[in-house]
Amino acid sequence: MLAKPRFRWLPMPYHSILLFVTWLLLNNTVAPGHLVLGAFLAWGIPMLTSGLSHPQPALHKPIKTLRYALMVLGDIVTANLEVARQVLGPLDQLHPALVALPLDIEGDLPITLLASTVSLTPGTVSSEVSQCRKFLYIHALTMKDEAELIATIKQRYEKPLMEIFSC
Amino acid sequence: MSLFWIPLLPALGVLAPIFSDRFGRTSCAFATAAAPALALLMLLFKAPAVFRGETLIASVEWVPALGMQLSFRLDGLAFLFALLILGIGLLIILYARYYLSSKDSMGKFYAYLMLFMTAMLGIVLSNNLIQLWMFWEMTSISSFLLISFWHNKTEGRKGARMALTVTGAGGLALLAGLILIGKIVGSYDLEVVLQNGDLIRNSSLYPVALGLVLLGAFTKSAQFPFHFWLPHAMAAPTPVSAYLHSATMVKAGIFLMARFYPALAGTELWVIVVTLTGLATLLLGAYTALFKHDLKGLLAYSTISHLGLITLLLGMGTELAAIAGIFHIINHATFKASLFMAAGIIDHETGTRDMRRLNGLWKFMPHTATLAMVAAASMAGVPLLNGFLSKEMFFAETLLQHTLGSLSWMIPVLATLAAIFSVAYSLRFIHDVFFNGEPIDLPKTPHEPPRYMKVPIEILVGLCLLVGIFPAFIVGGLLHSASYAVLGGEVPYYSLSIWHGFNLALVMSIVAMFLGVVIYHNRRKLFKFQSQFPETDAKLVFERLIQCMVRGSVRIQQFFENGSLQRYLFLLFMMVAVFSAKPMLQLINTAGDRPELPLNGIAITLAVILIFSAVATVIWHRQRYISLLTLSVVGLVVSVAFAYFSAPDLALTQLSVEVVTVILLMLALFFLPQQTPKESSPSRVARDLGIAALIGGVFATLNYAIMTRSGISISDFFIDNSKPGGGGTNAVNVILVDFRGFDTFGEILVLGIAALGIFKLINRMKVSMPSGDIKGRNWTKDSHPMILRTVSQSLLPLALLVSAYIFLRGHNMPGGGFIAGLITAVAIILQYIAHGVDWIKPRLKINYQWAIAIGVLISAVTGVGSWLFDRPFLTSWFDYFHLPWIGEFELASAIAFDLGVYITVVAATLLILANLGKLTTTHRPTVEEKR
Amino acid sequence: MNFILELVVSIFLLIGGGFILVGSIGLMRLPDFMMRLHAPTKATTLGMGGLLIASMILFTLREPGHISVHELLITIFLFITAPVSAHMMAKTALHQKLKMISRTRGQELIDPASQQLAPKQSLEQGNDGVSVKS
Amino acid sequence: MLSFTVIVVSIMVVVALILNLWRLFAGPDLADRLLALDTMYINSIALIILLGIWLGSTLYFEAALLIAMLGFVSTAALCKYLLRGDIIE
Amino acid sequence: MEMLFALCVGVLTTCGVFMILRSRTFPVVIGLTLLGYAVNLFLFSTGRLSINSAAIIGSTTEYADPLPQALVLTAIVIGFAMTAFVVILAMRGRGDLGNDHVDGRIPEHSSLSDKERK
Amino acid sequence: MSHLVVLPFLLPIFGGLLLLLPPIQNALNHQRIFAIFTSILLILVSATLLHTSYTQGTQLYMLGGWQPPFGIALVADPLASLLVLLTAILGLAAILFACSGDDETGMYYHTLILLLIAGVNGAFLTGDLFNLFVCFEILLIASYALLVHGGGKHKTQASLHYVILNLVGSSIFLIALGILYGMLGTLNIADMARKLPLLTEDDQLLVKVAGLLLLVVFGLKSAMLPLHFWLPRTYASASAPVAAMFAIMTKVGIYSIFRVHTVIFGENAGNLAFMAQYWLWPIAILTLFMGAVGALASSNLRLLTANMILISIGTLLVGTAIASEQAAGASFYYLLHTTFVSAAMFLIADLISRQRGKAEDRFVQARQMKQRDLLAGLFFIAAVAMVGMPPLSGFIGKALLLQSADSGAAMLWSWSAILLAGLAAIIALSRAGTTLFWRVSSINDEGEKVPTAKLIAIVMLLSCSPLMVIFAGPITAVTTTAAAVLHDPALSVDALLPTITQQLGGY
Ligand code: NA
Ligand code: NA
Repeated sequence: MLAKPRFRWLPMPYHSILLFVTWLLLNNTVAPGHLVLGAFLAWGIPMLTSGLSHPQPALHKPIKTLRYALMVLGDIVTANLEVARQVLGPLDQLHPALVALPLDIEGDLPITLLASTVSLTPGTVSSEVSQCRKFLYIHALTMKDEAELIATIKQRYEKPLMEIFSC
Repeated sequence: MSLFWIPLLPALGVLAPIFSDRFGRTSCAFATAAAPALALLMLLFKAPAVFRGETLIASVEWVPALGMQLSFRLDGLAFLFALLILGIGLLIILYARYYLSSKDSMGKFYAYLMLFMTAMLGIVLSNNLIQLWMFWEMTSISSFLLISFWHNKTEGRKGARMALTVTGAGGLALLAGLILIGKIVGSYDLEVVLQNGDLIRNSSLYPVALGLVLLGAFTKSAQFPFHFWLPHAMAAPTPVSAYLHSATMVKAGIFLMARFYPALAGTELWVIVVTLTGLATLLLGAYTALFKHDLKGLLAYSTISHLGLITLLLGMGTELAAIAGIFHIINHATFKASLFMAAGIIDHETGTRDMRRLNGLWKFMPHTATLAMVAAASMAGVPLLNGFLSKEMFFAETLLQHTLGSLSWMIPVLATLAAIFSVAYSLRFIHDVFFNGEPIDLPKTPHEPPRYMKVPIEILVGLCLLVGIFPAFIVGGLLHSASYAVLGGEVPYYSLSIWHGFNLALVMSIVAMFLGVVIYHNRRKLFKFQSQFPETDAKLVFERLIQCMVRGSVRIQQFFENGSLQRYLFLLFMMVAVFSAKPMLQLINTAGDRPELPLNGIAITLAVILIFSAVATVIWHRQRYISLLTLSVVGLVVSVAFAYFSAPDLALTQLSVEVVTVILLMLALFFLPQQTPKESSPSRVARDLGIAALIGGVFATLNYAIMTRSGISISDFFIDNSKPGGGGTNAVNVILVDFRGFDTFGEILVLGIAALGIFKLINRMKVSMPSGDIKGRNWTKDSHPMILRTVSQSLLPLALLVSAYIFLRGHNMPGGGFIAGLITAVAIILQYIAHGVDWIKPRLKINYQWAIAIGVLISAVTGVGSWLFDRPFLTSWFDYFHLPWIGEFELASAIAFDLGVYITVVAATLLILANLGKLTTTHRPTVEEKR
Repeated sequence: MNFILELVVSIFLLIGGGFILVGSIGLMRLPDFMMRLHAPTKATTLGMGGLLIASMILFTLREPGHISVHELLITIFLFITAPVSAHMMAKTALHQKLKMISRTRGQELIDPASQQLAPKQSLEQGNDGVSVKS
Repeated sequence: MLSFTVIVVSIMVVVALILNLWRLFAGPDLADRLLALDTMYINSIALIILLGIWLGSTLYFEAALLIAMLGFVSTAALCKYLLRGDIIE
Repeated sequence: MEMLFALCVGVLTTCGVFMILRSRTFPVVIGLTLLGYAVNLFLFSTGRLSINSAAIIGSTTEYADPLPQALVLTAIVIGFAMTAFVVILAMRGRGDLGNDHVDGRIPEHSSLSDKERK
Repeated sequence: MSHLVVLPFLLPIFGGLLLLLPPIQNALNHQRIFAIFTSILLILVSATLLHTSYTQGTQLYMLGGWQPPFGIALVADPLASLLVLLTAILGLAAILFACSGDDETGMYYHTLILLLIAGVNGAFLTGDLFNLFVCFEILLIASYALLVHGGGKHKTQASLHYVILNLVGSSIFLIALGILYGMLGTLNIADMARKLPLLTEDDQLLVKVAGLLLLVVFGLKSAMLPLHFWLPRTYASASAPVAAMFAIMTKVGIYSIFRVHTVIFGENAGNLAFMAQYWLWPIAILTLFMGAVGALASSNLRLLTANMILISIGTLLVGTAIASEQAAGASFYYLLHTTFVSAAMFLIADLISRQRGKAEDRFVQARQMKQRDLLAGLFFIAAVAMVGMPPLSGFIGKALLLQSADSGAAMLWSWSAILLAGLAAIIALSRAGTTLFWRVSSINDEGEKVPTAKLIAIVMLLSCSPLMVIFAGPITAVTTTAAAVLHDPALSVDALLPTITQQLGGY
C-alpha cells in the first residue's frame, strides 16, 4: 500500500507537481523562464528532501480529493458562522465535551488529514491520537449528542478519506 | 671611536665567564679579567689627552626621536671613575676567585659582575642624559642580581629587593629629572647641558629638576633618609660589597652630583639641600657604625658616613670643597675596598663576622691584620695615609664655608663630632677584631688565606700609603683633571702636601683622634646608653611597609573588583549615562526642523502593544517561559514596524532571526532553571530602574533629535547606482552584496565563528535536565507527535521552495541569501523538532563544519575572483543574457556571493541547534528511568 | 467596474476582519482553554482567508495583465498549519490536565487521552457505536 | 471607499491584537498565553496584508508568508517545550 | 510619529538595561535581546522614518535611505550570532558552575538558593 | 593593481577555513604545519605592507571598486600596517606555542586564532566606522570561542562576564554609529572628519555624544577604568597562548581611540577638537593607579601580568590624553613593546605553572622548577622589559612618552602616575620573581621539560624587546611617521577621499 519511489529520478511526483504549481503561484506568472526554473526546482527539491520523508500511502483518487477539499471548504465557512454565533452569543448555552472518536482509517497521513479536517470544521478540535492509532480524542465546543457527532465525522470525513487512500 | 670599546669590552666580557666556567675556576677568572684588563689598558692610553684637559667624545645616532645618541665622553671625572671601576674591578675578580666556594656558580657571578661593570662604565662615560639613565638603571638591575647571589638566604633576597626598590625608585625620579633638564635645555647632550648651567638654574623648573636628580643621587648613594637599604645589601658575597660599596654603585650618586655640578650646583637650594643631607648622613653613619657588631655592618655605616662627607663637600658650593670631595672619592674607594676584602677574609676564615666573637685574630693572621689595620687607620684619618689628607681638606673647607649663615659654625663642629666617631669605629675594627682577648667559639679555626687572595688588599693598601705620602706625585694629575671637569673651567690653587702647618684643621684632627680613643675606651657605657633605644630594623620596617601596601592594594582591589558582573555593568551604564547625558544637557533644540510623520491610531496601538509587552517581559522575567512569549511579541511588533516604515528586508530578517532565537532560548531554558529567584533588594531594583530609565530617556531623546533633524547623506548614491552599478533594484540587497559586501562577508564570518565556538562549548558540556516542568508534571512520553511529524515532512519541500524564491529574487526584491538561509534552517529545525535527532542523523548526512567553511569560502572566492580582472576584492560583475523562448535574464557574481551567505547561514544555524539538540539525546533515557 | 471591484474587495475585507475579530473575542471570552482554542483556530484562519482573497482580487484586477495569486499560498499554508498548531496546543492542554469548565462532558477521558491510551470504559460504548453504525 | 474599509478592518485587527495581548497577559495557563501569541502571529499577517492593500504594494507579501511559516514553527516549538521540555531530542 | 518611535526606543532601552542588570543569565540574555531591538530601531531610524518608500528601485518615487537598513540587517545577524553564543555559554555556565548566576556563585547574603540545582 | 592591503585580512581567513576542510582537517599535524605556514606568510605580507606604506605613503584599497565614502575602503597607513605586522608576529607565537599540546585541549584552536587575527587586522586596516564594528565583532566572537578553549570552571565564568560586557559594548557602538550616520550621513572616518565642521554647534553636541559613546566602547575593549574589570580575570583564566594572543585585543581599543579621536575629533573639529581629553586624563591616571594596585595585590603571575597590561593601558591612555603627534608616536612604540612583552610573560607563566606542581604560578613557596635557570632567565628578561627598565625596550617607550608631555600639568600628572606605577611594577615583579624562583621548598625532578616549540615562541617574542632597542632608530622613525600621518588632516582625511564631487542628498 505504501508508495515506493516509482521513478528514481522523480522520487515524489505529487510533491513535484505541487511545488511546480506553488512556484508559479509565488511568482504570479507563467513566463517561460519561470516554467523552466519552476520545473527545475520541482524536480530538484524532492531529490534533496526525499531522504527526509516517511513513506506515505499514495493518493488514489485525485478527483475525489478535490471534491473532498471543496466540501471541507464549504464546511469551514458554515462552521465558522456557527462558531461566530456561539462565541458572540451567551456562553452558558455552550456544552463542551471531550470525545474519543474510534478510528477505522489507518496511516499517518490519512489520520493527520482527518484530524486537521476535524479541527477546521464544526465546533471540534482534534486533541490527541492514542498510541494505538485507534482513537482520536476530540474536543467539541458544544455537543448535543456524542453518537451523532461521531457518526457525522465518520460519515462525512473519514469515509471519503478512506476512499481517497483506498484503505 | 676606540672610546666605545671601554664599556663594550666588559659588555662582551659578560659572555666570557659563561663559556669558560667549565674550564675551571682559574681559567674562568682569567677569561673574565681579560676584557676589563684590555679596557683598562685602553683607558690608560687616553690618560695623556685627558690630563691635557681634552674631552674625548665618540657618538653614533641611535634614537633620534628620543634625542638619544649612543655617545661616550671621556673627561677627567669620567677618567677617574673609569679607572676606579676597572682597576678595583680587576682586583675584585682576583679576590672573588678565592672567595667563592665551589658550590657557587662562578660563571654566573662573574657574568653579573661584568654586567654591573658595563653599567657603571656606561654611567660615567655617558654623554647623553637618557643614555646615562639607561646605564644607571642597569646598575640597579645588575646589583640586584649580585646582592641576591645567595638567593637561598632570605637575607639576600630581601636585601636585594630593598636595594632594587629604593634605587629603582630613585632611578625613576632621576629619569623625570633628566627629561626635565632636557626639556629646559632642548637637548639631552651632556655637553650642551653642562654649557647651559645658567639657563637651567634660571629656569622655573629648576627646583623640580634638581629635586628629582638629587632624589636619584641620594637613593643611590644611600644618603639620609634613603640610607637604610645599604646595610642590608651586605647580604651579598663580600666581593660584591667591596666593589659596590667602595668604588662603584654607591659612588654613582656621588658621580651624578659631580657630573651635574656645573649645571646644577651653586644655587642656594643646592647648597642647603645637599649640605644638610650630607651632614645628616655623615653624622648618622658615623654614629651608627660604632654600634654595629657585624663587621660588614660597621663598614656599611662607615660607608654611609663617608658618602655623606663627600656629599657635604659637594654641597658646600666652593670649588676647593668640590676638589676635596673628589679627592675623598679616590681615597675612600681604596681604603674601603681593602677593608671590605679584609672583612671578607675574616668571614671566610672564621665563619663569622660578629665582632663579639671575633677577638685576637692577630695571632692567627698577622699579615691580613696588618693590612686591615693600615686601611682602618686611613679610614680614621691617621697621618701619612690618604684618608688623612682628604679629611684635612674637608676640615679646612668646613671652616671656610658660610653655608648656613650665622649657623655656619655648626658644620665644623659637627664634622669634628663625626670624625670622633669615625676614629672610634675604626679603632673598634682594629682592636675588637685583632686584639681584645681570645676568639669565642668560632665555627672554624682561623688561619691566613691563600696567598693571592691578599694581593688585591696589598695593592690597595699600598696605594693608601703611597697617596698618603706622595699625594701630588701619585694622584695630582688625576685629581686635577677630574676637578677640571667638575668645575667646568679653571681649577683654583690647592696644595696636595702632607703638612700645611699648624692650623685649625689640624687641631680638629687631633681633637678627633684624641676624643675618638676616649670614646672607644668608654664604649661600654655608650653601648649601654644606646641599647635603651629600641633598634629599628630598616628591613623589617621596609618589609612591613611593602606588606602594608600589598594589603592595602588587596583591600582596594577587593572593594572595587568584587567579582560581581552587576557592578561592572552598572559602572558601564553609569559611564554611558554620564557621557551621553552631559552634552545633551547643553543641547538647545531637541526637535529639529524636519516635518514629522502624522500619527495614527494603528501605530499608537502597535506601540502600546510593544511597550506593554516589553514591560511585561520585565515584570514577568522570573517566569522565564512567559517572558519568552512576551519577548516574541516585542519581536513581532518590531518586525511589523520595519515593514511599516518601508524596510521589508528588515522585517523578513527580523522575523526569521526572531524565531530561531526563540527556539534557541527554549533549548537553553530546558537546561536552565525555569524560574528566576528573587534576589534584588528593592533599593537595588530602584537603582537599576533609575539608571535604566536615564539611559532609555537619553537614547530616546537622541533618537528623536536625530529623526527630526534634516541631514545630509551619501544614500542617494546607492539609490542612483543600485541598478546601473550593482545590477539589482533592491538597493538594500545591493548594498549588502556589493557596495558594502565586505561587511556582509564579515557578518557571515561572525556567524560561522559563532557556530564553531558554540560547537566547542557544547562539546564538553555537562548538563542537568529537569525531569518535569515548572509545576512538577512529568514530561509526556510522546516525544514526536505523529501529526506534527506528518505535516512537517510535507512542509519541508514547500519551505525549501520558498527559500529558493526568496534567495533568487533578493537582488531585485526583498529577500536574499541570509533570509533564505534562515528559512531553510528553520524548515530543517522543524524536522528536528518533529522527528528527533536520531531520525534525522542518518538521513541528513551533512558535515555542518565543512559546510560553514565552504560557504564562507564561496563568498571569499567570489570576491577574490575579481582579481582576475584586476579589480579590488569583492568587485561585482553582472550582465544580461538572452536565450530563445526563455527571454532575457541576468547573471551576477553577487548571486554566488549570496550563495556563500546562504550556505553559511544554514550550516551555522544547524550546527548550533542540531548539536544542542543532540546534547540530551544520549542522556534522556536515564532521566526517564528516574521517574 | 472600479466601484464594483472596490465593493467586492471591501466585502471580503470586512468578512475577513470580522472573523479575525471574532476569533480574538472568542479567545478573550470563552471560559476554558479548550474552548478558547476553537475561536482562533477556526475564525481567525477563515478571516485570514477573507483578507487574502480580497488582496488577491484587488491586485489581480487593479492592473490588467497582472495576476496576483500568491496570496493563495499563505491561505493554503494557514489551512495546513492552523489545525496542527491547534492539535499541538490541545495536546499540551490535555497533558497539563488544564481545568475544563465543570459542565464539560467526557472529562474522564482526560486521563487516558493525556497518556495516549485507548478510552477504557468507553471502549465498549465505542464498540457499540460502531456496531450501531454497521 | 476601499481606503476607508482598510482603515476599519485594520482597526478591527488591531482591536483583535489588543484582545490577544490581554489574553497573553491574563493567562491563566501557559497554554493560554501560547495560544494568544499564536493568534497574534496570524493577526499580524492580517495587518501586513492590509498594509500592502493600503499602500497598493505587493512588497509585503513575503513578510506575511514568512510570518505564517515561522509562526507555525515557533508555536510547534513552544508546544513541544511544554510537552517535553526538550524541543529537539 | 517620530515621538512615538523614540518613546518605543526609550522603553525598550530601559527594559533592556534593567534586565541586563539582573543577576541570572537568562534575564540578562532577555535584556540583551531587548536592548538589541532598541539599538536596531535606533540605527534604522537614522535613515529617518518614511512610509511607502521601500528602497526597491522603480517601486515608488521617493526612497527610504537603504544604508541604515543594510546596517541594521548586518547588526541583526551579528546580534543573533552573539546571542546564540551567550545563550550556550549560559548553559555551559550552569553545567560547569552548578548555578545560573552571572558570577557563577550565589552570593551568600541571598536568602534564596538555587532550588533547581541537582 | 596590488591587493596587498586586503591580504592581511583574507590570508588568515582562507587559512583558517581551509583548516576546517579535508585534507588538512584530518590530522592535527597537518593543521599545525598549515597554520604555521599561514602565519609565516602573514608576517611576510604584513612586513611588505609596512614597507610599502612607509616608503610610498598610505595605501588605499577600495573594496568592490567603490569609491569612499560610498564603498568600504581599507586604509593601510604606517600605523595600521605596523600593528598588522605586530599581530602577525604575535599570531605566529601563539600558534607555535600551542603546537606542543595546547591545541589539543579543545577544537578549532588554529582556525580561531587565524580568524581572530583576521578580525584584528580588519579593525586596524578599515577606514569605515561600521566596518570597524563588524571587524570588532569578528575578533570578539573569535575571542569568546578562544577564551573557553581548554575548558574549566574559571574559563566559563570569566567568559560570561567578558561576553556579556562586550555585548553591551557592541550595542553602545551601534548607537554611536547611528548618531554619527544620522548627523553626518556617512560611515567613512575621513568623510566624517570632513563633514563634522559643517554642522551647527547644536548639532555637533549630538555628534559629541557619539564620540563619547565610542570612547566608552573602545575603553571597554582597551580596559580603561572603570571598564577594566573584565581584564584581569579574563586574561588570567585563558589558556596561555590565548592570553598571549589577547595581548593585542586591548590594543585594538587603544588604536581605535587614536584613530577616531585624532581623525574625526582632531584639530579641525572646531568645538569638538580633542573633546575626549577632558575625560581621558582622569581615566588614564585612574587606570594606572588601579593597575598598580592590582599588580601589588596579585597572587599569581598570570594575574600580575594581566595587571601589568592594565598599567600599560593606562600608560597608553596617557598618550591619548596628551593628544599630540609626539605622544602618539611614543605610544605606538610603547604599544609594540608592551604587546610583545606581556604576551611573552603569559607564555612564561604557563611554563612556570607546569613545573611547580600544585602551586602553579601562585606566589607561594613550592618545589623547585625542573628548569629553574632557564625559566628564571626568561622571566628576568620579560620582567625587566615589562617594568620599563633598561636595557630593554620598555624604557625607550616610557621615556618617549614622558618626553612628549608638554604642559606643566601634563607633566605632573603623567610623570607621577607612570613613574609610580612603574615603581609598583618593580616591587611586584621583584617579589614575584624572588618568590617563584628562590623560595623553594623541595627539589625534585618532576614536571615536564619545556618543549622546544614553546621555547621558540617565547624567545621569538622576547627577542623583539632587545631588537626594538637596537633598532630603536628605524622603529621610532616608523612610529613617528605613523603619528605624523595620523595627525595630518591632509594625509589622514583628504588623501583618502580622492577627487569626488560629492552629490549629497538630504532628508
Ligand atoms: Na671582638
Ligand atoms: Na535534545
